[in-house]
Amino acid sequence: GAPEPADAPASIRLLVFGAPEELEAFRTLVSAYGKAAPGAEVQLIEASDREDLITRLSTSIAGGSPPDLFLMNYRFYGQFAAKNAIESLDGRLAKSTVVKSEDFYPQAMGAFRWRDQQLCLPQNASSLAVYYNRTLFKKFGVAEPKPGWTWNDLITTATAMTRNASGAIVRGTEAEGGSARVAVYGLGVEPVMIRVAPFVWSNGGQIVDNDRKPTRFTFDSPAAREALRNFVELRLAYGVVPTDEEVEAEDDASRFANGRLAMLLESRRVTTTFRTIKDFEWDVAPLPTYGQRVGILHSDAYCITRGSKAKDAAWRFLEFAVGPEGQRIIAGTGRTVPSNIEVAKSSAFLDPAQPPRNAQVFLDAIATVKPVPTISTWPEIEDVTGGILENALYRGDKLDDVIRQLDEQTRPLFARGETP
Amino acid sequence: MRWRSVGAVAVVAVFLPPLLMLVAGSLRRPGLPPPPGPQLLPDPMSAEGYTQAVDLGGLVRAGVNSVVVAAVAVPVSVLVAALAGFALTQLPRRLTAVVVVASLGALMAPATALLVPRFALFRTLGLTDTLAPLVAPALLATSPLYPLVYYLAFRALPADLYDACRLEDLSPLRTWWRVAMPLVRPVTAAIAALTFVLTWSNFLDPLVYVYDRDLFTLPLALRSLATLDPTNFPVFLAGAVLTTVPPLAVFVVAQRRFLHQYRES
Amino acid sequence: MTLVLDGVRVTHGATEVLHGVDLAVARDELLVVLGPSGAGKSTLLRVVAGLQPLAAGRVAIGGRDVTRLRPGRRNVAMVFQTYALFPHLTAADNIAFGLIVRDTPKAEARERAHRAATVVGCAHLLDRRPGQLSGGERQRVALARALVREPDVFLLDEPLSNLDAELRVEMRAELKALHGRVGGMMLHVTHDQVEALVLGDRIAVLRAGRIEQVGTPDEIWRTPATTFVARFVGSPPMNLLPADGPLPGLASTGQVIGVRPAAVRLGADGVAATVERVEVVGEDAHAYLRLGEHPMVARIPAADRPAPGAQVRVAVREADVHVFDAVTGQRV
Amino acid sequence: MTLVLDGVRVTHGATEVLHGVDLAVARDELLVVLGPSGAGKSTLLRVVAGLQPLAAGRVAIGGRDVTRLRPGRRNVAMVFQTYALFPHLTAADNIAFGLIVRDTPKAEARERAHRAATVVGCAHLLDRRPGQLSGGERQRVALARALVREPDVFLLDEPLSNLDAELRVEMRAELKALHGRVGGMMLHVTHDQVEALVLGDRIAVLRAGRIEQVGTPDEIWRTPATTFVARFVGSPPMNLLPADGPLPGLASTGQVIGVRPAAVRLGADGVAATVERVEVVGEDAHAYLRLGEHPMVARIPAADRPAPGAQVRVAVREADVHVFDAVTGQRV
Amino acid sequence: MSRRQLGLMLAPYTVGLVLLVFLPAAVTLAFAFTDYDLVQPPQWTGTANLTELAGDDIFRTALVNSLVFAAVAVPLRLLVALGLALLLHRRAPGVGTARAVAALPTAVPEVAYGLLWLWLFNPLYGPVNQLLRVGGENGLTALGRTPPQWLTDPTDARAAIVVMSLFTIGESFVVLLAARLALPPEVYELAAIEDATGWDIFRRITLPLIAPVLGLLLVRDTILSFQVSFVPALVVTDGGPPPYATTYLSLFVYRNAFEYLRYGYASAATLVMLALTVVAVVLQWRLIRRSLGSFGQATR
Ligand SMILES: Nc1ncnc2c1ncn2[C@@H]1O[C@H](COP(=O)(O)OP(=O)(O)OP(=O)(O)O)[C@@H](O)[C@H]1O
Ligand SMILES: Nc1ncnc2c1ncn2[C@@H]1O[C@H](COP(=O)(O)OP(=O)(O)OP(=O)(O)O)[C@@H](O)[C@H]1O
Ligand SMILES: [Mg+2]
Ligand SMILES: [Mg+2]
Repeated sequence: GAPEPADAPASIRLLVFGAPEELEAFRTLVSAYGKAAPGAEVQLIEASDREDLITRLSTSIAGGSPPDLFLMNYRFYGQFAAKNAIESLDGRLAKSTVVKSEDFYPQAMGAFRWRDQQLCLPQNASSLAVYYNRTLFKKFGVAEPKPGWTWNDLITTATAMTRNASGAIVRGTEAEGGSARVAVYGLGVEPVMIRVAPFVWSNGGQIVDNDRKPTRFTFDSPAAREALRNFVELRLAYGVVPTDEEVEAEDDASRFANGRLAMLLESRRVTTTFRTIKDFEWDVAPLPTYGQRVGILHSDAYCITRGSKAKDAAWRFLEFAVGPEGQRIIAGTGRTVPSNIEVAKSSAFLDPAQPPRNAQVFLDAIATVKPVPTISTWPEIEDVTGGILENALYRGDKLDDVIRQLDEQTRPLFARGETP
Repeated sequence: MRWRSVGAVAVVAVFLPPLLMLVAGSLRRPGLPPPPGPQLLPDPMSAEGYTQAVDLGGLVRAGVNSVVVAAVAVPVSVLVAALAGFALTQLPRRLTAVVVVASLGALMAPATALLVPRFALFRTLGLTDTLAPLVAPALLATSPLYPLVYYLAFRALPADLYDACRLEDLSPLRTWWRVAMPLVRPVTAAIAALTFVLTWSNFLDPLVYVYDRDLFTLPLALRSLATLDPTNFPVFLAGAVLTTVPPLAVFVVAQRRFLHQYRES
Repeated sequence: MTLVLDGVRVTHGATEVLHGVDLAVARDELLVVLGPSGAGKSTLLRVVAGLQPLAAGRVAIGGRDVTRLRPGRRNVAMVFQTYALFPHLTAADNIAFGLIVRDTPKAEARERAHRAATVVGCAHLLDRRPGQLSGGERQRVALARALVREPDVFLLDEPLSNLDAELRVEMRAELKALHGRVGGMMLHVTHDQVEALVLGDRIAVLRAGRIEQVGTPDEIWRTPATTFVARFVGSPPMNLLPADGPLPGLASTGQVIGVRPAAVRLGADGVAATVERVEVVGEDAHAYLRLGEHPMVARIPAADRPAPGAQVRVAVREADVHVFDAVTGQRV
Repeated sequence: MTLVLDGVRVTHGATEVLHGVDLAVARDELLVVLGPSGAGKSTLLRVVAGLQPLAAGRVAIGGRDVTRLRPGRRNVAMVFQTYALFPHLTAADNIAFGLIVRDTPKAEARERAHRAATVVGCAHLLDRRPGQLSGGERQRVALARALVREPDVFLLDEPLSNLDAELRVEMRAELKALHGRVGGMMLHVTHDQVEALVLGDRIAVLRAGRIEQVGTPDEIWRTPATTFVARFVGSPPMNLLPADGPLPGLASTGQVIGVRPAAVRLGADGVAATVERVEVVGEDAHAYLRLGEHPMVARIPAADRPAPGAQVRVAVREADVHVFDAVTGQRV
Repeated sequence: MSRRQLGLMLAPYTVGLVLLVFLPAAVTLAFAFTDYDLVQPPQWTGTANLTELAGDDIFRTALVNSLVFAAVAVPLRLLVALGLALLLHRRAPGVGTARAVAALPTAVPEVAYGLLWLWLFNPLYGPVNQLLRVGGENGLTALGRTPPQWLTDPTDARAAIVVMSLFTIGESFVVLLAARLALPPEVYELAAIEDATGWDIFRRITLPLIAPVLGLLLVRDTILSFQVSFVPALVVTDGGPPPYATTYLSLFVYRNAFEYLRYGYASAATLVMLALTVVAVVLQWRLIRRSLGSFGQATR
C-alpha cells in the first residue's frame, strides 16, 4: 500500500465471528493490545457466524467502507484473495521486528499464500482429532484409542462402544425406531468433505485431480473410493453413528458432552465447550489411519483488506495478535492451537491442568496436515458436496451415484474457480 | 355469543403453545441434556438462562438501542404512512394510481436486493455505523403496505366529512389531523403495533449497517446467542423471551384500541 | 351582498344533473329550493358551497366571481343532508368546530356553541357523540353547527326533515327569526311545501336539473308557472283535468284545467262524482272522487265529509281555475 | 297474527330509553308510531326486529314469544332510518337481497325486485349503486327492499321523510294499498302527523320512552289523552291556556284549556288580541296572536287574514274546547 | 395551495420510495447484466447470467420451491387471517385474549422465531412430535405411524416451513380486523333481519366490502411469500434437507450474493423473481378487478 500520512487514524476495525464466549476472547485480546500500545484503538466488529461475517465483509467492501482486518478460514479466504480484496503482507512481514515467517507453522502459512504472496497471517494451526469419553471407555472396558490406530480399529472400537441403555452392545441399524434404543453411539462425525478428505489421503488417494489447480473430484480412483465407501457405511452398515434424525435432535457435540457419544471427530474448536464438562473425563487421540499418517489443516488467519485506510495500524495490531503475547491470550481460551510455534509448545497451550491431557496430539499432527485446495469457489463446493455426502451417509445412496454426483455437480464450480 | 368464545379458546389453544414452549424452554437450566419426554414446566427450573443471556448477549445495551430506534422509527413511520395515505385520497386519481402501483412495486423488491446499494448510499451520507440506517425505513413507512392501508381507511370515511372541513377552510393538513386521524384510530393502533414489531425485529439492516457492538440491536444480539452450543439453548431462549416481551406488550396494548370505533352519523 | 348563479351545469360522468341553472338571490333573502327527489337540489347547494366542480357556468357572491374560489374562502355554512357530523367529537365540539379551527378563544367558542344549541333545542345533548344521538337530535346538532357562524350564505339541505311537527314549527320560526336577526342569504332545501311557503321570501322550484319557477310563495301558490309547479306545491296536489273533460267550458281545447282541492266544492249543483276514498286529517278531510274516468281530490271540512261510495256533485268557481297549455304545461 | 309488546324496557348504559312499553298490534293492522325526536321510536322498531337487547319485557308475534328469537326468524322486514343499503350492490341487488339469500330463483327475484321498485318509483335507478343516488332515491330503494318480501311484520322507520310532498302522497296511498293487498302488520314510524292521521289504523304516541296514547286517528285527534298528545298532533299545534287565563269560564282552576288553531275564530266578538305575525300556507293562514301575555295561533282562510299588528277579537266555541289537568296534563 | 400541501404530505413517502427502494433496486437490477462480485468493478456480460440461470439445477429447484410455497402458503395464510378476523371481531368472553394471542407469534423477532421452531420441530425432543407421539408406542404416533421427520425429510421440511408461516399471520389478521370493524353495523342488522345465513353474509356482504383490503393483502402476501421463506429456511432448515428441499429463491439469492460473492448472478435471479412476482400480482389484480367490478370507484 501507499505510505500513510503521519496522522493516519490509529483506530482500526477488526471483523471476527464466533459464539459469545469466543468473542469474549477477542475482547480480551483487544484490551490487552490497548494496554500494550497506548493510544491505539481497535473496534471489534462481531458477527455471529461465518455467513454473517462474509455478508458483512462483502457488503462493506462493495459499499466502499470495509473493516481494516478480518479473520477467516483458509477454505473461504480464496474468494477474497482471488478478487484482489486482501493486502499482501510480504513487505511488512519482512520489515517486522515483532514476527517473522519462521515463527509460524509453515503448513498454516502455506495455506494463506496466494500467487506467491503472503496474504494473511495464521492465528491458529489446528487439525482434526478424536475426542473420546475416557470414563465411558473404562466403564465398558474397551481399550482407549492410541496413536497409530487404524480405520479398522476405529470401526471395532466404535462398534464396541455402541450400547443400549442396559449397557449391551447393539447395532444401530435396525429398521424403524429400532435405532432409538441405542443409548450410546460409538462415533460422531459430520458427513462433509473436510471429514472425508483425510481418510482418502491416508489411504493413498487424492480428492482432487490437481492440488494447485483442481478441475474435478477424483473419488473414482480406487483408494479414494474405498475410503469414501468405508466412511458412508458408518451409518447403514455398522450403525455406529447416530441417525440424521438424532443428529437434528441433538448435535454430536452436545451428545458427546452429555455422555452419550463415545468418540467424536472434531477440530480443536470444541475444546472450550468441553472444558465445562464435569461428569466424566475425556481426552483426545490422533486420527486413525489407513497406513499413512495424514491430517487435515484447520486454520484461520488475520487478513488486511485492500480497501483499508489504516493499514499500518492494522498491521501493528496483527503483529501483536499473532505475536507471542496475543497468541498466548488466545491459546488461553483453549479454542485454538496456536500458529506461533513457540507459543504452541509453551504451557500456554499444553497446560497439563486443563483437559485434554493429550494436547500434544494436536501438535504432533501438524507435521502431517494437508490443506484442501484453496480455490475461490470452495465455499460453493463444500455446500454442494455436503448435501450429497449427507444423503450418502444417512440415506445410503449408491456409491457409484454418489461419486458421479460429486464429480458432475462440482465440475462447473471448479471450472469457475480461481486458484493461487 | 357462546360459540365465539369457544372459537376464541380454540385460537388461544393453537396460538399460545409455541410461546409457552418458548418460555418453558427458557426456564431450563443451561447445560443440561434435553428432556426425554414432554415437559411443560422444566425440572429443575432456573432463571440462569436469563442472567447468562443478559451478560453474554449484552442485551441491556442492545435493548436500549432497540428502544431508541423504535422510539424514533415508529412515530415517524406512522406519520409518513398516514400523511401519504391521506394525501392519496385527495390527490387526482391518476397520481394516486401511480403511487399505489409504485408502492406495490416497492413491496416486491426483496430486502437482499437493496442491501448493497443502500450501504453505498448510507456511506456516502456518512451514516454507516450509526443508528440512522436502522431508522431510515421509517421514511418509507417501514413497509409500503401501510400507506396503502391508511389510504383505504381514509377513503372509506364519508366524503361529506371532508366536504364539511373544506367548508370550514381547513387545510388538508388540519383536516387530516383533526378529523381523519381521530376517525381511523384503530388503524393507527394496528399500524403502530405492526411497525413496532417490524422495526424491533429488523435483523438484516443492523447486520449490514452496524459495526459497533455498542450499536447492536436486540435481534443482532440474539443472533450471536443463537451460535451458542445446543445445551445452552435455554440461554438463547431466554434472550428470545426478553426480546419478545416488548413487542408482545405493544400488541396487547394496541389491540385494545383496534376495537374502538366511532359510529358515524 | 347577492348570490348569482349563471348558466350552471353539472355532470356526473355521462348524466347531466344540472342543465344550466340561472338564479339570483338577493341580499338577506331566504330562498327555499323545492323540488322532487333527485331534482338536483343538493347538487345546487354543493355548487354554491364550491364542493361541486362545474361543467359550465359561473357563481358570484356579493358581486365577486367565486367560481374558482375554494369552499373555505366563500364564507358559507352548510347543513348536509347526511349531517356530516364528526363521529369522534361531542355535539359541543361539533358545533364549535368551525369556530375553533378559526382560532376563536375556547371560552367564546363554547359560549357561542351553547347558544346555538339552545336555539335548536339540543343544549342538553352537548356531551354526547353523534353515535349516541337519535336521527332528529343529530340533525339539530348539524343545524347548530351551521348557525354558530355568521357566514354570508347559509346552505341548509333539508335541515328539518327528521324533526317532528311541533319541533319543526318551532324551528321554522327560529330559523326565520334568526335570519331576520343575523341577515345573510339563506338557501333552504326542503321537501315540505308548508315549510317552503311559510319560510321562503321566495321559492325556486327545481325539476330534473332545471328551474321551473322562481317567485314569492304567493306567486308560486297563486300563479304556478307550469303544471309541474302547480301539482308540486299544495297537498293534496292540484287537480288537473283536460279542458274537454268533466268540467267543460273553463278552457279551450289543447289546454288543461287546474283546480286546487280546497277550491273543489261539493254541493247540490255541478257535475256528478263518486266518492272513492276519504282521508281525515284533523279538521280537514280529503275526498278522493272520480268524475267519469277522471280522478279528483277535494279538501273539505272533516265535519262535512261524504261517506266513501256516496254520489256527490262537484262545482268549481271560474276564479279558482288555473289554465295550462296541454303540451308544454306552461301557464296560459 | 298479532304483535304484543309487554313491559319492554331498553337501556343504553345508564340511560333508560324505553321505560316499560306495552303495545298490542292487531292482525293486519297498520300502526303508526308518532313521537318527538329521541322518544325511542327507532328503538321500539329495533326491539320488534330483535336487534335491540331488552332490559326487561317480552315480545310476542302471532302468539309466539319471540323475545329470544334471533331477528332472521321473526319474519319481519325493515326500512332503516339510515337506509342501511349495501354500498357494493346495485339498487336491484339491494332490493332482491332478502329473496336471494332465501334461495328464490334468480329470475323470480329479479322480477319481484323490479315490481317493488316500480311501486316506489325507482325502477329507472336499478343499475345504480347507493353512492350514485340522491337521498330520496336511496330511501325509495330501501323501501322497495322491505316491500319485496311478504313478512308478518313491516317495520318502517320514517320511510318517506326524504320524499317530496307529491311523491309522499303517492307513496302513502301505495303503502296503504299494499298493506290492504298483502296484509300483515305494519309499524310505521313518522314525524309527519298528516301521514300518521291518514295512514294509521291506529296511532301510538310515544314520548320519552313511554306510550302516551294509543288510538284511532279520530280518537287521537278528538280526544287527545294528554296535553302532550294534543300539542303533538296538529299543525300548528293546539293552543294551551290556563283556565284562569284570557278565556275564562271554560274550565275550573288547576285545569288547562286546549283549543285547536282551526277552532279559534276571529270576529267582532270575544277577547281582544294583537296579531303578531301571519304565515300564509296556500289557502290557509296561520295568525300568531297575543292575548295579554298569552300567545295563541289561529288557522284561518288566507283570504280573511288580518295584517300583522292589527287588533282583533278572538272567540272559541265551548264545544271546541279540550280540558286538561294542569298538573298531570291528563284529559279531564 | 392545498394542492401543494397535499404534495408535501406525500413527499416524505415518495422520497423514501425513490431513495430507499427504487434507486437501490435499479442499481441491483442493472448488476444482473454484469459479472459483479462486490469486490472488483462490475463487468458487462449482457444476458450471460440469465443464460446460466436457465441451466442451473439449484436455481430451478429454488424456483419450483418458491412457487409451490406461494401457491400453498399464501391462500392458507389469508384464509387463517380472515377466519380469525371474522371470528374475533365481536366482543365475547375470551375474544380480547384470543386477539392478542393470535397476533403474538408475529411479534416474535424473526431470528428468535426461527430458532423457536427449530426446537419445536426437533424430531426426537421437540414438543410437536412429542405431542404427536402421545398415545403411541415405541416412538410412533397413536396411529402407528412414524411422526413427521420435520427437518430431515424433504416433504416434511417443506410442510414445516408452511406451518411456521401459518402462525405469523398477525399483520393480515390485524389489518382485516380493523377493516371488518369499520363496516357499518346497520347493514349487518339488515342481513340479520333477512335471516341471511352466515355464509350468505360472508359471501354477499363482508367479502365484497372488505375485498379491497383483502386484495391488497393477497397481493402483498404473494409478494412477501417470495421473501418470508428466507429466515426460516436459513435458520431452521438451512436450505435442506438435501438436495435443496427448502432452498427458496430468496435463500438462493442470499447465498449467491453474499456467501459466494456472485452478486451479478444473484441480481439476475432477483430479476427473475421480480418478473415472477409481477406476473403473479398482475394476474391477481385482474382477478380482483373482475370480481369487484367498478365498486372500487363507486365507494368514493
Ligand atoms: N355520483 C353520482 N353519479 C351519478 N349520478 C349521481 C351522482 N350523484 C348524484 N347523482 C344524481 O344526480 C341527481 C341529483 O342528485 P341530488 O343529490 O342533487 O338530488 P336531490 O335533489 O338533492 O334529491 P333528494 O331530495 O332525494 O336529496 C340524482 O338523480 C342523482 O341520482
Ligand atoms: N348508544 C346510545 N347511547 C346513549 N343513548 C342513546 C344511544 N342510542 C340512542 N340513544 C338515545 O336513545 C333515545 C331514543 O333513540 P331513538 O333512536 O329510538 O329515537 P327516535 O325516537 O328514533 O328519534 P328520531 O325521530 O330522532 O330518530 C335518544 O334520546 C337517544 O339519544
Ligand atoms: Mg338531496
Ligand atoms: Mg329514529
